[in-house]
Formats: sequence, structure tokens, C-alpha cells
Amino acid sequence: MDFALNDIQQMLKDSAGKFIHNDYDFETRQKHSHSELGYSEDNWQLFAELGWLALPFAEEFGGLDGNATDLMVLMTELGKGLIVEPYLSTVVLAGNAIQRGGTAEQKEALIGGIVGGELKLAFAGLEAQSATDISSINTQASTQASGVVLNGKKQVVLHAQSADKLVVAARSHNNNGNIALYLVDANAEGVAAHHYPTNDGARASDLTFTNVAAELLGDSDDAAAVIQAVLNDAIVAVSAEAVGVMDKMLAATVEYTKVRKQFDVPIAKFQILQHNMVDMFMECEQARSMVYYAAITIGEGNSEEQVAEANKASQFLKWKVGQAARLVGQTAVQLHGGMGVTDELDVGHMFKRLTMINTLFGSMDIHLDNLVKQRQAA
Amino acid sequence: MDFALNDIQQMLKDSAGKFIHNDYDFETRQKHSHSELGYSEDNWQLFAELGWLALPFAEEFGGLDGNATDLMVLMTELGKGLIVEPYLSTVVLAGNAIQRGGTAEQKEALIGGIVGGELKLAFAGLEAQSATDISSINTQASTQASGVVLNGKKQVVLHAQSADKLVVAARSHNNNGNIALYLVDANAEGVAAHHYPTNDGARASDLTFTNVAAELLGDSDDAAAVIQAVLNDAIVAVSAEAVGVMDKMLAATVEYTKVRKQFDVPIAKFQILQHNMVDMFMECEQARSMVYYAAITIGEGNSEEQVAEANKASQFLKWKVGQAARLVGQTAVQLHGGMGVTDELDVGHMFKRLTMINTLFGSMDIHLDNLVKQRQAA
Amino acid sequence: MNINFSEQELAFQQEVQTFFREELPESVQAHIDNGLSFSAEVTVAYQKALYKKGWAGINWPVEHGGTGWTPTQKYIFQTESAKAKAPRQIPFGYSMVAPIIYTFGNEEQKQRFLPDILASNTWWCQGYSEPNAGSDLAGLKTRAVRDGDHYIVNGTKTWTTLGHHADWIFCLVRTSDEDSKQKGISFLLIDMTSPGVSVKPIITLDGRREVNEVAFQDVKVPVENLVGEEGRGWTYAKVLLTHERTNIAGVAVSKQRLSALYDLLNQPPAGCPDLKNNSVFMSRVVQVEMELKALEFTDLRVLSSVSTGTAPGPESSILKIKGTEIQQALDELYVEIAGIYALPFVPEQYDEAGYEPRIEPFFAPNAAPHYYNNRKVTIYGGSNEIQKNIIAKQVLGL
Amino acid sequence: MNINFSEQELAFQQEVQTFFREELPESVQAHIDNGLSFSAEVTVAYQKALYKKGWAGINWPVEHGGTGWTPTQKYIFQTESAKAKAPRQIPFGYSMVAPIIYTFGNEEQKQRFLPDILASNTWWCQGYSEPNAGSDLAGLKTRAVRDGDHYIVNGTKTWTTLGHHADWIFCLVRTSDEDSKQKGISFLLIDMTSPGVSVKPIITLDGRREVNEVAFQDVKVPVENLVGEEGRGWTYAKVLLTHERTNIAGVAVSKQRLSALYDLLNQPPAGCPDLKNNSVFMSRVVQVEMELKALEFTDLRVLSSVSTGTAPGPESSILKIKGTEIQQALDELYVEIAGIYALPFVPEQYDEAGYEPRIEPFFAPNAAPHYYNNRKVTIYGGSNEIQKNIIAKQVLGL
Repeated sequence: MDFALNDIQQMLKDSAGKFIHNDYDFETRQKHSHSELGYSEDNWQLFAELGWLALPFAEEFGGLDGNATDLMVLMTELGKGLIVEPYLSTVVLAGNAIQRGGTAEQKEALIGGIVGGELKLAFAGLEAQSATDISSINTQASTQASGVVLNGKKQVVLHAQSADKLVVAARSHNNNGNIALYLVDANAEGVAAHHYPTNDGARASDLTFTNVAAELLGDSDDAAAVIQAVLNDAIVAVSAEAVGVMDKMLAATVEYTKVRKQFDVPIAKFQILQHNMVDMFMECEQARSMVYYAAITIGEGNSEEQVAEANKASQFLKWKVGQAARLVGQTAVQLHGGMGVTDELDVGHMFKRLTMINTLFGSMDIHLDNLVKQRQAA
Repeated sequence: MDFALNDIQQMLKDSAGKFIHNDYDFETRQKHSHSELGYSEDNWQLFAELGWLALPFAEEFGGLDGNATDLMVLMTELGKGLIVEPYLSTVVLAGNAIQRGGTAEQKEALIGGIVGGELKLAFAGLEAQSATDISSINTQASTQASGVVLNGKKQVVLHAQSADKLVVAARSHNNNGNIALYLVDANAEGVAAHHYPTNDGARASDLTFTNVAAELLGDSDDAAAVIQAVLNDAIVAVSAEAVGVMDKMLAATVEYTKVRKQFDVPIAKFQILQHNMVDMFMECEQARSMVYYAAITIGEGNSEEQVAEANKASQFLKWKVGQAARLVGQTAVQLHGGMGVTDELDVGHMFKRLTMINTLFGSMDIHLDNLVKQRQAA
Repeated sequence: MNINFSEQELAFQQEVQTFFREELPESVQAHIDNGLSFSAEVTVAYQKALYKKGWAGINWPVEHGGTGWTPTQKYIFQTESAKAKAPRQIPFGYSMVAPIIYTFGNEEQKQRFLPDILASNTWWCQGYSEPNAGSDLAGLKTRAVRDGDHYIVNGTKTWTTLGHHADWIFCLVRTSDEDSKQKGISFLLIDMTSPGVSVKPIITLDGRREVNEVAFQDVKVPVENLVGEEGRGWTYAKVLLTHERTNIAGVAVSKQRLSALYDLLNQPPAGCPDLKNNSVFMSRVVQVEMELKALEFTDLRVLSSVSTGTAPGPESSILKIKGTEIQQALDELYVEIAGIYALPFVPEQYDEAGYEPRIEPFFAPNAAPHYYNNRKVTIYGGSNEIQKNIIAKQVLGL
Repeated sequence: MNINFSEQELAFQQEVQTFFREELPESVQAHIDNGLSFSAEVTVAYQKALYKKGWAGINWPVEHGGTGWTPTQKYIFQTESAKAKAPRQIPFGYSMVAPIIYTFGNEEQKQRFLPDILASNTWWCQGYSEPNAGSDLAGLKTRAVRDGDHYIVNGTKTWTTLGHHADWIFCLVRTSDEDSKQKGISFLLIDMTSPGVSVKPIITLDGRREVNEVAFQDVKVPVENLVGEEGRGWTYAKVLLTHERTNIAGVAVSKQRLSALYDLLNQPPAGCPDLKNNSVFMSRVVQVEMELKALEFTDLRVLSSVSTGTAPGPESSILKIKGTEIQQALDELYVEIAGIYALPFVPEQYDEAGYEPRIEPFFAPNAAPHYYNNRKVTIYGGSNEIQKNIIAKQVLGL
């Protein structure tokens, strides 16, 4: 039993921590966020150089063979900078789906480009109504003379604007009702996109597919297990990110309350605010513990029991982080007073990001309700 | 729109307040609670003289024609004394059931005795597994040569030990599955009882009926509406009582924290405890408001819409009071420190009573779940 | 004890309903359903309609053109207004500066300012908060120095809601450093077009401009714009705070929002997650419903005691805290029901009628911005922590 | 990062399981299932079995007969102990006075007291709290005045858990009024059979006698019973508090109670309401399950840092607060699941084997008393409010 970081993890933590501290202050982040692209291409190339884009991929394709705990370490540090680069969509979601579900040829063709920073992807997995229900997919694949094509709509696809290719979940072209994954060129004919900024400073798009040429990802048209595994990884990633955001918010709040004076004393001297910050601290630590639990658990294996435990762990995690993030975010804003709701201070943007993380991959209420129903059916 | 007390209500409030203040201090209450009978027969006769036993009954049978708001006023005052007299079981439950469901002859025969303090009753309505589900009754009535008899078990029947007669809910002797109410002599042949004290200083009993002679209450064997109306009144009564208990607990906690010193200052000076007490105060007031809402609403009429609104109001009330009582009770104990968990201080006994009120007539979780299911079915 | 409306009150309710049906254009009523913000023009038009009907001065004394309504009438009006999805009266003129002018101002000031406020000819904003003051309002530093028949005002006010639309600002300014910090404060009315007044937007988390920073550089203000006596401004402002204020709990609006939430649950727009069958979510909704019902009766208890001439009891002190908690709980529910459609950030959709391409479901992209911005309600007007300090001291005697 | 047990740890787990299977009589294991309390006799017999196995001194150094276990071994032992439904080691001798004696006591004291504690030959209780001290422990007033080769002790201790079974009491007493109030405190061991010692029961809300008031009237205590130096008792007691304490979060026991709760939900005893289909209740259960899982990992993080030689991080400070909150949340769930069978008050049923007529379901009438009495866990050992003050100061630097 050992919770210490191994050498690679320590290196990831140090390099990411240094990057955020030196090159990613809040003003820089806002500048990238408001740019045409919505992030910094220079940073993306730096991510490639630092090996971050290689993290979850197999060594044979140029990856680092990293697991969920490695991802956790990196994401917590990146969270402290509120990064807007498309790491989640390209590496954790779409890239991961290729790693887990693609054929050897597909991996050979694509992963090198991801690792090298040349290829960016977006993952059009669940649809807006799906929440966490993988079976709720309406996009349909079918076979035409030209080959397989997709028809349907995907909403709020993260970073589709900068993606070269899309990984799309759709009902199989074999008309068996299976949910399969397909590769699509982002600028293929028949792809109509409505791009927009998101509340948390990133980009997303609504996509409409009209007879878009598509290639099946992998050999099987049953991708349910792959999608679930990708979602579990993504939940660990955004949760670890959320813990980084919360750490930063707590530190910012402690600092602010020590400096801000009311009635001639620093407001940090008021016992009620002290206990508020202790509550924030406790939630940060409990959330961090749950990230540890999930990150360790979802890498354990592929037996039915292990998969069930992994799914449970990601549900536990999403709930706990949602709940902690709500308390930490709301309290931090409250303790910053009016400044907390302005656009100019970083705290408000951390609050936005935490709130949006809760809406991704199923909100805390959705996961808790799923857990309740599972217990009731047991 | 007027929330002021009318003359009768003001009189009830004054007389009950005076009684509790002068004749029902905590030591006296404990003495009555630990006596053979479990309460004071002298007090019971005083209740009769003061007219409290006549409150909900029709004038033609010697009653005062009081409504739920009158009952509310009385119960809040009695709550401040943590009274152990069988008012709830005799007047609000069983007596009320006779008033609402009995024939003119039955009312004539029984209500005078209740009002005069000679007749005490217990209400064996729901069974342990019923929670709030009136249809979950297993006790069975049947017709034998001797007449109608009852067979079955009733658990935790409040104050059955001192009751002369029981009002019992059972499946109809007409074998139509209806839930009917029956009158039974408490000491009739075939009644086996296991009496015990309760956590909140009162008495209750498990009763087993073996071919016990019974008389149908009223003309109809469908008593569901009567039982529901009785339960709604009872919920208002115990909720109003709980508000009285909470008022007393808040006052006791404010007093205690002003006197109790730690680190050389009264603990009432610690901001965190001040805000705790403010939270107690707010919950008291919100609970009181909900009692007003329910008390006014359940007396409004018998149309389908009015009955539905009355049932909703009693569910809202039971939830709100349960939730307020938990916060107020737990906080009061916490702020009293070790003294709060001793048998010698009144605060612990108020906490016990509040906790037990939550278990009566369906806990807050049960009512909230019922409301959720109703909303989902709507 | 009686919750029912009297015959007269029922007739009044009818009259209010008729007013909203006849005087509030459908296009205005549709704003909320279509997720649009009320522009300043729409708001002013509504206020002028109220004025025409004689209902602009809800809390004003009859002698100044007020309605003279009973508390129950006010309650009825607020309820119907929320149901009709009407704009709100901007409070700074009607409810904040006017009562101070008609209570503490001189005759000339009353005649000069009140009619234009009532008729919605002038737009007012509030100059109390300062960048470093926060909840410690009395620590304000904006200074007014007497110079002949003028004051010269220097300093900065902040969180000035809708100040960019305002013709006038009412300010607390420091006119003396002697005595306690409260005693050196005066109440001054300042024309926003005066030279030296500048208004700088503060963008809030919803990406919009609602609040501003207002700076005064050597602004000349005629002494006749001083309300009451010099050095008594703090007292006037405090009296206003304890003044009767209807709808501080926001019950009527919260009821309307809860009702609309149930509509969304019962007929979820395409793209929203199915939360009606989510018992965890539904139990949160029902809990808000119950807290709101309790708060409604707390509010009614206060109204009732006011209408029977009794002073409001201690229950009135919880209205702001519980009311804002419920408003924020509703905000959270809306974010949740928007699902991933809470992510898009398109404030233009709510500020520009006909904005395309519009994101559907209409309400969803506004859910999070509204949630973010509405964190303010537990901060401003005396933060909820300050409110609890006040209850601890004044109600519980701690 | 690795959560799995090593080969040796797995072998140790086997050994612990075997121990409980072979050495813990079935009649003892059945106590919890049958709702019986553990009597003093049963507890002592269990402690003697641990002693025979060499496992009595879980945290003790090997030189004094301790196990020398790693933190992971301690974790395994606690987990298996909870699963086996074993009694708990009474902590006052093993975990509280013994560490002070072997750290600060002299050789004679070690030889005189430690073997009897380890072998469970003596029962100890704690004399820290006083009627008017509460969380302000250092304000204690029990006085020990030197008189030749004795101290004469006068004063009163309270909340003395299981003091009525105790042979010895370890006390903080005031030996001087000079200096700060902390510096005048000494650590004294007192034979409970000394003339002048009297023990008065305090009945708690569960109707039972667990705690006591212990009064000292001119009690003669030999000076050789002073541990360490006069005036340094407060320091010794504080060191103990920051000592490594296994299982302060109570995770193992809470896990066992949660598991038993799920059993009750899955197969509800006759007379219990059906709460498995109650989503509101179930969501509370699942939330406790999740908080407990997070706390287990917080606990493991602390154990892991201790076992790798790192000082426990700030996460250790939350163990007591979160652990007790979870314990109390479980208490509430048990009361709820008991339904109206939470009402009967029959403590005899839990203290006397074979008590009739017994109320079924067995657990129900103990649910509320346990809930009541267990409110103490957020009060004692430094109330949770005090714990938060400490975190604010020491961890957050506020």
C-alpha cells in the first residue's frame, strides 16, 4: 500500500506545475481563451515536447503507457491554470478511444500525429439528452454505395472547432442497434457546425451530419465497453482537474481574506469565515481522496467484477467532486464578496469551470440517482 | 388575511402557558413520567376543567368545535412542557376518529366521557410496517356467532396502557378488503398487551388481538378518509408541539451559552455558535410558518381539491418540522456540550421528543419520497 | 386566523389581473418565455403604464401620489406581477431615494424630484458602496467639501447597478472626519451629467454589464442637492433599510420560476436530460418547493402583523436570508436541468431579439450565467453573514 | 501509487482472520447481531486473548511488549476486527496512559504498571475533564498539594468513561498556580481504592451508565505516582494527542455498520418500513457510503505517509471531524429504518442476555438510544468546533 508518487509522476507534477506557474498566469489564460483559436498553438506544441500528449498511449505507437493515476497527477496541476487547450478532447477522449478501440492500422495512422502535436481530435460521444446513458444515441450510421455514412446531430462537442478529425458514436451501420464509434474528417462534406465559446472559456460546437463519410473505429461495431472506459478515464481527468482548481481557489481565498479588511480587521479573523474555509479544505481533501480511489480502481483490470468496481468508482468520484466543487466554489465566491462575481478576477472563472465540470459526463444528481437505482435493483 | 389569534385562541395560549410555567417544570414532568401510570391523573382532570379535552368535538356533544388552528395554539404551548399526558392518543387520535367517523349514538355515548376526563382512549391505526400507507393493514375483522371479532397485531400503540377503549383499524368484516375502524374494550378478552416506556418519556404497547369482540365505528366500513383526516390533524398537533419544544430549546440554548464560559468568555460570544443559534431560530420560524399553512389548509373543506391540498399540506409540514427539529435538536445538544447528553438536563429530553416526533406518522424521508413519487406520476 | 382574501381584496386581484392583461403588451410578457432580458426602454414603458394607472408608487404615501395599498394588496400585486411575467420596477428611484426625499427632504426637493420619479422620467442609481468598503459601508471615503454654494465631490462608488442608464445618483459622501465615522456622512443627490462624473462598466460573470464603477473628480454639486442635514446621511440611509420593504423575500418571483421549472420537467425540451424520473433531482425540487411555501407563510405573517398595526416580529429578519437561499437553489436547479446545454456562452442571445443562430432549448445557455451572477444576492444588501450577525445581536440578544 | 497489499500483508491478514475465527467465541461474535452490549467481563476476556497472542499492545514499542506492526498491519487488524464484530480494546490503559508511562515514566513505573495493562489485569480510566472546564481543558481546578511523600488531592473529574470498572485513574491535577495555567498541571496516577475517592454515575440519554463523576476528598497519593516532572503534565497529555492514533476516523467500524444497514434494507425485518424503495432514504445511504469511501482513502493516505516515514499531512486533521460526522449519519439512518419501533425504551434488552419479552426487530429499540448517546462523539476529544479552530490556525494559517 503506497500513495507516494513514482518518479514519472513526480516529473509530470513538477513540469506541469512549473509550466502553469511560469507561463500560464490568469491574464495569459484569458488572452488565449479570447483568441481566434480559443487556445495557444504554441502551448500545444510545448505539451507535445513535454510528452503530455503521449501520456495514455502505448509505447509501440510512441506513447508513454501512462495510467489513470499518471493522468490524475498531470490534470491536477493543469487545473491550477484553468487551461483552455484541447487536452481533454484530443488526448483523454478521442485519442483514448482510438487507443482502446482502434485497429492496429488506425492507431499506427493516428496516434503518432496526436503525440507529435500535429493532429487534434474531438469526441462526439454522448448526445445532449443522453446524460450518462450510453444507449441513448440517435445518430445513425448506414451503408451507401460510397461506403458508410453518418446522419444525425451532436451537441456541445468540446473543441470541435479546432479538431482535424472526429470520433463519433452512432448506431451501427449493421442496423443491429449497437452503438459503434466512427472516424470522420472534421471538414468532410456534410458536416455543418455551429461553434460558440463556453462558459468556462473553452470552445464547443453543435454538429449536424448529413451523409458524412465515416470509417468504423476498430473491428467491432459494439463500442459500449470502449466508450464506458473512455468516460471513466475522462471522469478521473476532469475530477483531478477540479481538485487542482479547488486547491487554487482555497489558497486564493485564504490569501484574500488575510488581506481584505472590514471593520478594521482582516476578514480572515472572523470565526465564521475561518470555519467556512476549513469546510472548503475538508472537501478538497475528501475529493482528492476520491480521485485516488477512482484512479487506482479503474486501472485494475478487465474482469466483470473489476469493470463493475471501476464504473462504481467513477460514479462515486463524479458525485463527490460535484459536491465538493459546489461548496468550494460557492464559498470562495461568497468570501470574495462582490469581486467574486466580476469577470476580472480569476476566482470567478474557477467557479465557472467547476460548475461546468459538474455538467460534463453526468451531473452529481444523475450519478447519485443511478447509484440509488442500482442499489434498489440489487 | 389575518394571522392574529382570536379570543379563544388567545385564551388557550394563556391558560396552557400558565399551566406549563407554574405546574409543569422539568422535575415535575420527570416525576409524572416515571410514575406507575406514566402521567398525572390530576393533570388530566385539570385538562378537562380547562376545556382542553373538549377542543375538537362538536358542541352538541359537549365539545368546543375547535379547528386545527385552535389545536395548533394549544399544542405549541403544551410542547414547551414536554407533556406526557395522553392528549394526543385520547383527543387528537381516537376521540377525533369517533367525532369524524362515529354514529350519532357512538358520539353520544363516548364523547361526553372524553370531555369530562373519565374516558381515555388509544388509537391502534397504522401498523409498524405501514409507515404512511393506510392500505397496509393486516389486522382482520370477521363475523362470528358472537358478532364481529378482531385478530391481528398492533405495534407501538401510544398510551394503550391507560386506555379504557381502543379505536382499531382493521380489514373489514365484510371481507371486501376495506379498511374499517372498530371500537374495542381495552381489557376485553383476547387482548394481550406488552406495555413499555418510550424514549420520549411516554408509554406505548404492543397489542395482540385474538378473537376480540369489536364494534364497527360509524355506519360505513370504509374509513380511509376518516383515518387520513385524523392523521392530518395529528400531524398538525405533533408538529405544533414540536415548534413549542424548539422554541424552548432555542431559548434554553441562548441562555446556556450566555452563562457558560470557556477560555474566560461566554461561549455565546463565539461567532460560529451565534450563527448556529441564528440557524436554529430561522428553522423554528420556518417550521412555525409551515404549521400555520397546514393548520389553515386542512380545515378548508371536503372537496376533492381541498382534501388533496390538505394531504399535501400535512406532508409538507411533517417534512419541514422533521428537518427543522433535527437541526434545532442536534445543535442545541452540541452547544450544551456534555451536559446535553445527560439524563438530568431538560434539553436532552426535548431532543428525544423531537426525534420521536419524526418517527410518528411517517418520517420526513417517507413524506418527501411520497411527494417525489406523486410529482413523478403527475 | 384566516388566510382567505376579503371581497374587496378579491376585487382588487381582478383589477390587477385585468391591468396586466390589458396594459402589458404580449411582446413584453413573452420576454421571459423567450429568454430575453428586459431592455431599459421596455422597463421604462412598463413603469409609465403603471404611472398612468396610478400604481407607480406602491409604497409611497398617498399625498405624494402613492397607492395607499394595504400590505395584502401589495402582496396580491407582487403575485400577479410575477405571474404575468412583468418587468420589475427599478427600485433605486421608486423604493430607495424617493422615501428618503419624501421623509427627510425639503419641500423644494420633493416637488423637484418626486413627480419625475413617479412618472419614470428620470432614472436613478445608488452610490453607497465603495471599492474598499464592502459590508463595512460606513468606512466610505468619497469626500464632499463645501465650497461656497457647492460641494466639490471626489471619490469612487462601485457596484452601481444600471448606473449607465442613470440620470441621477444618490450618494453617501463624507463631509467631515470628526466624531464617529457614521456621523461624518451626508446624503447628496448628483446629476450624472455633471462635469467630472465618469461611469466605467464592471463586467460580471454572466458576461454582461449590469454594474458600474462611478468616479467623481472635482464634481460640483449645488448645496440645495443635500438632503436633510449635513452629517445625518447615515441615519437617513439606515432608516430606509428598516423601512417596510415589500417583496424582499422575492417569494412571488421564486414561485413563478418554480412553476416554470415544473413545466420544463413535465415537458422536457429536446436535448434536456430526463430529470423528472431522477428522484434525487426531484427531491431537491420538492424541498425548494416546501421551503418556499414556508417562506411564503413567513412573509404573510409579516404582512399580517404590519396590516394589523403590530410591528413586524423577529420573523421578518429571516426574509432576506431564506429568500436569497431559495433564489440560488432555483438557479442551481436550472443549471442542472439544462444538462450540457449549460455550457454555451452566448449572452447575445438574451440581449438581442432575433439573434441567430439561436441555441435551443432557449433557457439553457442562460442558466449558468444567471446562476453565476446571482451569487451576488447573498453578498449585496448586507451579506447573509452580516444578516446573521444582526439577528444574533438584535433578535437573540447574543 | 499502489493500493494492493504485499505478500506479507496478505499473509498477516490470513493470520488475523484465523485469530478471530479461533479465539473469539461465537457467543461474543453474536453480541452485535443480537443487539447485546459487551459486558466488562467479555471485554476483559477478549483483551486477555489478544494478550496471549501477543497482540495487546498494537501501538506499543516492541521493547514493552508491543506488536511493532506497520500502519498497514494496524489497518488490516482494525478492518478484520470490525468484520469479526469483536469488542473494542478499552483505550484508557492501552492507548492513553501506557504511552505516557513508557515515554515519560521512570523505570519503576514502567515495570509496575505496563505489564498489568498489557495483560488486562488492571482497568484504567481517564481523569482530565472537570465539571466547569469543557473544551477549555487547561482551566482545570483539581488540586494536588505536596505533603511530605504524598500529594493530597481534592477536586472533581467528570465524563469519566467506565470509571465504575476502573482500578486506576490517570489525572491531570493542578500543583501550582504560578506561571500560565498550563504550566501548573501535573500528571498523577491514582489508585481508585484510595480512601476519599468516590464514583457517582452520570446517566446519559440512552438510560445507561457509561460515564461518571469521580470526586477526590483529601486523597493521599504517594509521590512515586507522579509521572515525569511536576508541572509538565499538560505537555505530556498534549504529546499524546498528537501521537499517532490508529482508527481515529473509525472507518472500519462504520464500514461494518453500513454493511449491516444494507442487509437490513435488503431483507427488512417484519415491522420495519420498506425503505429500500424509498429513493430519498436510499440517496442518504449512498451518500454516506461515498463519504465513507473518501474518508477511507483519506485514512489510507495518512497511513501511507506514516509508513513511508513522511509526517502525516494536513489531511490527517480532518479524520476526527469527518469520521464522527459519518458515525452520526449512520446513527440517523438506523433510527429511520427502525420506523416506529424506535420508540420503545428498553435498555434492559441490550444489557441482559435472555431478557423477555424481547422487542423485535432486535436492533430497533437500541437505534434511538445509540443515536442520542452518540451525539457525544462530536463533543468529546476536542469538540468538532475546536477541531475546526485548530485546522484554521495550524493548517490554513488563519
